Amino acid sequence: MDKGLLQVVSNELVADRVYRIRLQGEWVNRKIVPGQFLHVKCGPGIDPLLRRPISISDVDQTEHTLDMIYRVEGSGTKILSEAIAGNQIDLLGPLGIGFPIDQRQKGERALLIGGGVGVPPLLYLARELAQKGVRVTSVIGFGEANQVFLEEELGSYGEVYVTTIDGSKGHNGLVTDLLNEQYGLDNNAWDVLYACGPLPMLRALQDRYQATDKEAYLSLEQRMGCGVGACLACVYPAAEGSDHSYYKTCSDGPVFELRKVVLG
Amino acid sequence: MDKGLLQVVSNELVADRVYRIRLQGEWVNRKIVPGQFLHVKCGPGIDPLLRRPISISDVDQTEHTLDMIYRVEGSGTKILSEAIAGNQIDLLGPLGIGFPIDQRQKGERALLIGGGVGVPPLLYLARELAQKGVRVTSVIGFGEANQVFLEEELGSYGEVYVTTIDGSKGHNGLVTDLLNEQYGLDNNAWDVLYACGPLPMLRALQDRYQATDKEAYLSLEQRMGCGVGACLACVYPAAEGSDHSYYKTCSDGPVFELRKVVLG
Amino acid sequence: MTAARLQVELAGMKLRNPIMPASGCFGFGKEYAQFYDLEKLGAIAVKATTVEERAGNPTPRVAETPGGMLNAIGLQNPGLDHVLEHELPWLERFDTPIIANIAGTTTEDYVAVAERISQVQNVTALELNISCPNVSCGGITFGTDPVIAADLTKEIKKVSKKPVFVKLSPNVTDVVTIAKAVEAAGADGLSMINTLLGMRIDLRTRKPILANQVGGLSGPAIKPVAIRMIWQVSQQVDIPIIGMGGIQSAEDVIEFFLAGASAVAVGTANFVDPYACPTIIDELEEWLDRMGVNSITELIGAGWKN
Amino acid sequence: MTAARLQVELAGMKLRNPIMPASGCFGFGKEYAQFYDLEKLGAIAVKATTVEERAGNPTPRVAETPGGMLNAIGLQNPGLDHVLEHELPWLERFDTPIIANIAGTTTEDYVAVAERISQVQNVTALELNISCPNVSCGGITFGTDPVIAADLTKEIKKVSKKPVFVKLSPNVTDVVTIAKAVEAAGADGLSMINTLLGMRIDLRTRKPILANQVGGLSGPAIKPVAIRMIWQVSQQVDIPIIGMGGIQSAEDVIEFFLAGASAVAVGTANFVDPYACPTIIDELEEWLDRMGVNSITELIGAGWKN
Ligand SMILES: Cc1cc2nc3c(=O)[nH]c(=O)nc-3n(C[C@H](O)[C@H](O)[C@H](O)COP(=O)(O)OP(=O)(O)OC[C@H]3O[C@@H](n4cnc5c(N)ncnc54)[C@H](O)[C@@H]3O)c2cc1C
Ligand SMILES: Cc1cc2nc3c(=O)[nH]c(=O)nc-3n(C[C@H](O)[C@H](O)[C@H](O)COP(=O)(O)OP(=O)(O)OC[C@H]3O[C@@H](n4cnc5c(N)ncnc54)[C@H](O)[C@@H]3O)c2cc1C
Ligand SMILES: Cc1cc2nc3c(=O)[nH]c(=O)nc-3n(C[C@H](O)[C@H](O)[C@H](O)COP(=O)(O)O)c2cc1C
Ligand SMILES: Cc1cc2nc3c(=O)[nH]c(=O)nc-3n(C[C@H](O)[C@H](O)[C@H](O)COP(=O)(O)O)c2cc1C
Ligand code: FES
Ligand code: FES
Repeated sequence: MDKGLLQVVSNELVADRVYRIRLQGEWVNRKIVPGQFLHVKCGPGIDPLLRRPISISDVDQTEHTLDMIYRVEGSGTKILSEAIAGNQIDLLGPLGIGFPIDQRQKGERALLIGGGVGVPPLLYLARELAQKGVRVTSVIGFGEANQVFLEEELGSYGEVYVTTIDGSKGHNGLVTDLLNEQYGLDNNAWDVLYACGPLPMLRALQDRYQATDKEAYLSLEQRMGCGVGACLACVYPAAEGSDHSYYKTCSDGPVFELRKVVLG
Repeated sequence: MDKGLLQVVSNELVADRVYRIRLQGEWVNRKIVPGQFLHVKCGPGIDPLLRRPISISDVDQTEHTLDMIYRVEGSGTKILSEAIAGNQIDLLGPLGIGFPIDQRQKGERALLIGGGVGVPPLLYLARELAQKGVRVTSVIGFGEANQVFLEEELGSYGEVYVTTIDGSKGHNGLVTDLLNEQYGLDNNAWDVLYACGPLPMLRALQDRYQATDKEAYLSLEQRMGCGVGACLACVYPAAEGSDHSYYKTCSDGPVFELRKVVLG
Repeated sequence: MTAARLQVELAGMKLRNPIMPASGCFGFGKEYAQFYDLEKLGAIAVKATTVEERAGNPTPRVAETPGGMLNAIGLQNPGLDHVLEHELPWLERFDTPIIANIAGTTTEDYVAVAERISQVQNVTALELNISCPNVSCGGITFGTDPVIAADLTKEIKKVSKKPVFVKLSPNVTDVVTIAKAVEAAGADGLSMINTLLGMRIDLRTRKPILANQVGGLSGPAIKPVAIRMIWQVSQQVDIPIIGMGGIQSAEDVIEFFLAGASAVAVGTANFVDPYACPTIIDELEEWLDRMGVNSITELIGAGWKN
Repeated sequence: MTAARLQVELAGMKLRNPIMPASGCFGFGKEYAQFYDLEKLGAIAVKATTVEERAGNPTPRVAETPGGMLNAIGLQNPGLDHVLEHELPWLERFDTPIIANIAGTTTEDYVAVAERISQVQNVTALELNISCPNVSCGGITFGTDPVIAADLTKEIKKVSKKPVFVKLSPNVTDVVTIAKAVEAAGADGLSMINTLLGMRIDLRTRKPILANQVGGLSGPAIKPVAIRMIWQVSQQVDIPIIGMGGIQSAEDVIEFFLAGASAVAVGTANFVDPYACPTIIDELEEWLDRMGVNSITELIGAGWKN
């Protein structure tokens, strides 16, 4: 983990208000775990003042590039979307604890679930899993057709199911609507689950698998200050019986074992 | 006077920390009087928040360009110095009352005195005077040789005397050291005086000519808020006997008749 | 139709929209009338007027700070007579309500200005600037003591022919107590906030940049303080609030409404962009569309109401 | 040689340089130790410690504002025992003075923490965070009433083995009176300023962004308020001041010194740049060179000491 200055290679619109930015530099030449994030200074000066947490969505160690895919929400991401090739981006990372994949065995079946701008980190995850011989299935949900992205890329690592809330593309509904036998996505269909997306989606997953013994990991979001564990801005209460009373999203997470945290 | 968005044509270092920026646009197609200034938003956002007053140093109505020459002092001018060709600059102007030249007659002799970044507006002034057939002599003073600029350009409209405080170029000393018979620059050598420069220089000129009947004009600086006469940030006390109690540098000036203002 | 959704009514004043330039940031309107038609505005809060002409403070009078600015103009104004004879009559050409900001150093000063200025036809309300030092109380400002603030309000209410808004200072421990005190004393509304006291020191001269040393901090930097105070006060009083402090955009205006403001004033932003007020008015319409809001009055205090 | 010019001594503490991270913005040091050697720092003000562990406020706990940020962490900390057993001992590996920030809701709370924490070897001073609500006085904060602030200071001084800095709240009408009261009560120094109370409202949810509704404003936006208060207080007290509020650069540090600070703390800037403190320390040397200053102590209060 360190501060770095990376050069913008490209920064393109990939879906409604969603951009993929590719950054390049020697800095990339370090161990990066899927699910880790960067704390990005979106522009110089004091407005915006704070860094913005954005997941690493892909890494190419030979080209020394990494990608982030982000949706324009407010001032920070707006300014980031205006960066052009050749600009330098000031970032801090890789931060946090990513998706645990070291224990994965060849032939295991992983279910990746993503919602909206929770989908990006799943791409790098899918690739790393595939490399280990893990069989990857992805279920990714969006609001409507024009918001869909990464469908094709995830497709190169396994089957991909797309849902949209308005049904304008893929299956009509929420990602959780597909987690059953009809789609061959019931509990028996996978060995481990990795999810990243909006809080209601993660809550639904937690409710569904809480009482099961399935291995499952959720990547959480929280407003951050420091991004490195010092300010206590980003906590989630720890579940009963944990050795902690709380967890810091930035340094204990953003990825947590599904039963570990209380999703208020 | 209005807000405008002009495009940067060039922005070049012309002396130590001093840049000449050339801006282009239809907006330039309006009456601009030498000595008027622009209120420049040096960068987007809230830091710097306020506009910066910078004199118009030259105008080319056929090319629709105008020049400003500015020294990097603090955050605003620093950011301005980083503008590159093609960028847009947000400005307000032309503001204020410039140097009065309407009454000038062919053959009259004008003495232009400038110090440091007070020199820029004299270029456009010299050109307009020369066009009217007025004979222009310029005396421009700087700290040291590497700070000198516009010597050559002013030279195309008449004689130019350069002074530097450390004597590294031109005459050793202050511009006021030259205003005597030795240099043919005594009271009888000119009909009207126009000056722009640091306050001590303007004070020295005021002291020297206050009691004379020479026609003389000083261009003043003051920290500004609005730049248009509304906030009363930029006042100078009016001299005794004036019909005003104070003058606003931005809208009653920045050019004042030498006897009109009290230079605190 | 679309015009009506921006209409607000406060303390009996009907405004075509809730946006007005803030006192001291718009002179008496002449300068900005060069840029746009002042009838676009909901109202205009004009520069503080005192009984006698005031020369104000020495210069420099402004300094920049991160996301804000300091000013120490020192209430420079041409005095009551001149304002009555020249400034307010000039503004008659616009069908735009005028809010007359008044200041003084004794209660008598304030009363004298209030009595006469409140009789002017186009003056729709008074705004009592109580951030001024009260000479009879040893120079502490009228605005920092609830009793003194209430007493002044009472005296002004006795003579004023128009609604009186008391403009609160944020430089206090407990703004709610002061707000309640002036409400009890008869204030028809509140304006908040005035500037925070601040300072900048020049590294070269090693002295404060402002000749007056301290000055009033305004601009985006102070917005969260303004929102907090309006939020706190609006829940405790029944009189309307004109909100101000760092407003630069229609989004900011909505934030002030959600906190509890019924109208807003735009100060420093005029210096950054002379078209700030009309631009905000236009963008406000678009925002209400986007939010599906029929009348901006629905947003007043919506942040804390139920 | 060059090191010596940054040395300061305040309330008996000798610091190799006057830069320390501000309390609450640096945890107990572990996280930033991953970036640089903490011996580079003049001191470290660690997170507020209370007698018992505190869970703090619900999230969101931070929100951004123009040039600043709001926080409402709510004094989350592992409690005195844990701090004594784990956090402070871990910091012993660095030869860097620790300033222990202490908080509570009753005088007894504060006293209990002060007594034990002041005995720790690497704790060089206490910093009394008096912005906390005083439960026995109906929840008004210890820091807004000079008498309550002074009483607390006295009790702490009775038990503390180390110098006591009282950290003043800026949310008061008259910070000088409070400063003088705590000085008279025996404070060895002052820290100022803590955060300004502010709020932001989310336009989509129409609710305050912070779960706690209000939060403390920090960052560059508040710098002019900090400078003004330090300027005012430093001329009225004889105890040293640790200045803070929006410091981002060596220039800012010099501005705080000119206003009257004898050391400074850097808070929010650590979040923007984890190297903020060491960078400022390096740049400070360059600035002193440029200004021809041999010892930074020459600059303390130079803005008002003719
Ligand atoms: C670990 C992590 C990974 C993330 N990865 C991605 C990603 O890959 N792609 C993507 O599009 N978004 C991602 N987000 C969300 C992203 O951080 C926010 O959308 C972004 O911070 C919004 O900044 P803004 O200035 O555009 O919006 P503003 O609303 O102006 O931001 C104001 C403040 O709120 C914070 N904030 C606002 N929304 C969020 C949020 N959802 N989560 C955390 N802080 C927020 C901002 O960081 C900033 O401090 C991630 C968030 C976290 C915590
Ligand atoms: C009418 C007028 C014409 C000017 N013309 C020129 C010119 O042609 N070339 C040139 O180099 N400079 C000129 N100046 C000075 C120029 O305005 C300042 O150098 C500039 O504002 C500094 O801004 P900054 O952000 O770099 O410095 P900072 O010190 O960071 O500025 C901080 C604040 O102080 C104000 N300020 C600082 N110095 C001055 C100053 N000397 N005059 C007015 N405000 C100041 C800034 O506008 C800003 O609001 C002129 C000033 C005036 C009033
Ligand atoms: C240059 C200047 C002059 C001001 N003069 C007055 C004044 O005369 N009377 C008054 O009540 N407020 C005065 N104010 C305060 C503003 O009306 C307003 O309350 C404050 O600036 C906050 O709003 P803003 O952040 O939008 O500027 C002045 C502010 C500025 C910047
Ligand atoms: C996230 C955060 C947590 C803080 N926690 C504490 C605290 O525990 N005790 C305290 O005295 N001050 C605390 N503060 C206040 C800072 O120490 C400092 O006084 C303030 O932030 C101003 O400095 P800055 O603008 O450099 O951040 C906290 C500030 C922030 C931003
Ligand atoms: S963001 Fe500071 S602890 Fe997580
Ligand atoms: S700058 Fe506002 S009146 Fe001149």
